[in-house]
Amino acid sequence: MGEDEGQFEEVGGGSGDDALTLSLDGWEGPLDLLLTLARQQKVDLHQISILALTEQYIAYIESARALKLEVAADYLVMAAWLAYLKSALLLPKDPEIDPSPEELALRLQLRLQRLDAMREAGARLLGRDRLGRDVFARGAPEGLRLVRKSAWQANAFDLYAAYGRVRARTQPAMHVVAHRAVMTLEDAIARVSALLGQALDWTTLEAFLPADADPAYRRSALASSFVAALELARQGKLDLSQDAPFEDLRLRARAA
Amino acid sequence: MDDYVRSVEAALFAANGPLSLDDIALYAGEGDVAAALASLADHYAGRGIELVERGGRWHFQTAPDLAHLLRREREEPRRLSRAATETLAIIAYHEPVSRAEIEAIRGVQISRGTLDVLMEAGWVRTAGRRESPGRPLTYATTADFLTHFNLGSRRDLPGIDDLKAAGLLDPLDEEALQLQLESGEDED
Amino acid sequence: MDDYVRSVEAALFAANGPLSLDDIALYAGEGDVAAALASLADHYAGRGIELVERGGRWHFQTAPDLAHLLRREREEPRRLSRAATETLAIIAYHEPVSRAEIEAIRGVQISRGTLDVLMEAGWVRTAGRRESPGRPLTYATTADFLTHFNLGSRRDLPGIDDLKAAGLLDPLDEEALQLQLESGEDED
Repeated sequence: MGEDEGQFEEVGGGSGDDALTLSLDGWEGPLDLLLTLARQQKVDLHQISILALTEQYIAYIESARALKLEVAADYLVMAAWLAYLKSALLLPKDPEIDPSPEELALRLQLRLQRLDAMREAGARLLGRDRLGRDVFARGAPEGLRLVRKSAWQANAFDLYAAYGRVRARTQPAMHVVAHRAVMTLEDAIARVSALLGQALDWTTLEAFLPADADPAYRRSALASSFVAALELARQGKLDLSQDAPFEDLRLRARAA
Repeated sequence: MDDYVRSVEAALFAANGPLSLDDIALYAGEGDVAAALASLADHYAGRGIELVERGGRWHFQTAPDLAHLLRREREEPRRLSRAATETLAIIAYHEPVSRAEIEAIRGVQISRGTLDVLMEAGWVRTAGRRESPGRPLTYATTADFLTHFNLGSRRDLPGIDDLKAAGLLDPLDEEALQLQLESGEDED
Repeated sequence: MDDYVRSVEAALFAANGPLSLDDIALYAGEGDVAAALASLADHYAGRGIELVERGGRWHFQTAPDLAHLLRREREEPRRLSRAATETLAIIAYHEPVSRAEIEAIRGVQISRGTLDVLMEAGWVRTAGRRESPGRPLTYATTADFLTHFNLGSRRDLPGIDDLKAAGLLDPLDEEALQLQLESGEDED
């Protein structure tokens, strides 16, 4: 990670001075700064003195502020948290506090170890024999190609059915209207008029229909008789009544 | 294995193109390039890869007898569309027939792709131009068509009477559907 | 030489990239792919070219000890920033891992571009959502990552066993995420 060396440049031209140049731009967040400071202690991260580290960090941030460098909020939050941790570590133990300051210090240490481990893993990863840099695939492969070809499927029946379909569709067709049994309006008027004379009280429209007729003829008779009833009502020959929509329609001869 | 031969092998493998003896020496360093190449050519003889020289340049290539592996064809069954089936049937019954005639018989235009599909399937071929105004191209079926549909010759195609007897000339489904709607409420 | 082994050799040699067992069978045809691969790997061991498996896919590549000959300048195929390198390492060692977990380990938010760079390189992919509050999207490495960094599998990641034993790869507990919040930009 040569490009990062700049951030670790020591003041005093390699005199062994532990102070870091005061620039906050180079750090990847407060944890990164903490880890770098921890590395300055030149001991295994397991044995790091959290107390010393805390003091270093706070001192670093304070000198940055003294120099009126802009310090991002998260660095300040970390500084405040570390100041709290430091005082908690120095004060007599209070069993009420959970987690204990020692536990918090341990967690911070673990976080530093984790970040350090990943930083080192990243460096080791980049240092491996990498394809295209250290090891090479074949420079000019012929390439493999999979050509998809359609195997068209149709059977003889499909073919004949298709031809039949075409012929049936395009042959001139003669349309014949099928004969249907129909009761004309005239017939219906005559029939309703005649039957009305026999019914003195309210009678449903259905009662005027031919009882024995086939269903198709019955429907035609119903439609024609209905229109006939309207016509006769218009002529003042009968009264119509219906209790509610779709209820039975009833007819009665109008009193002369 | 000789380290120099290894280096020549790797250089040839990784190269973007055939390498001359000088090119090889540039990578593998000074050594008996010719001997290394001879040793490699010998080693790869009969394998799936071979070392070949073309105009003083050397490169590895896939053994020519395995070239078919590089371009695999995979057949995917696909059902002929309704339009294509109808077009094929019209050609079979009326050949040689022009595109305009096919469309007149179908009563529907045919898209460009439809005839292409039938030709790709190997069932239809062009059958010359008709000596009539516009000299339209005509189409006919192929021997493969007869084979695929199990026909000895075009005379084996069922005639109109056969189709009628099989119910294939009955009114279209649409009309049957219409009738059914009209009588819908009645119990059948 | 066994014809099937020759075919597998030719297919791997001609391919533009690593091939899975299924890919190989597609081109070389049906056969004992695993046995053919074992025989080839054995044959090429110690030569200038070797056959390697990376994440279940096989390819030929030049022997690593010849890197100094073939590498004209030690130029990184893709120069990674420090943030991208750390993020890649965290994903590789912890996968599947959410963005929040990556940020908790690094102690800093990751900028939009960092994950994009890794995904564009083809080394990182999204790996579904975790069934936990907020259903965070997780990230994992790809087969191309293993290929590029010459890793047979994630078990070959440098030092992964030691890190695991030291508990440094344990899932982050809530307290660690909590600490992240405390030291993060937001104070809520």
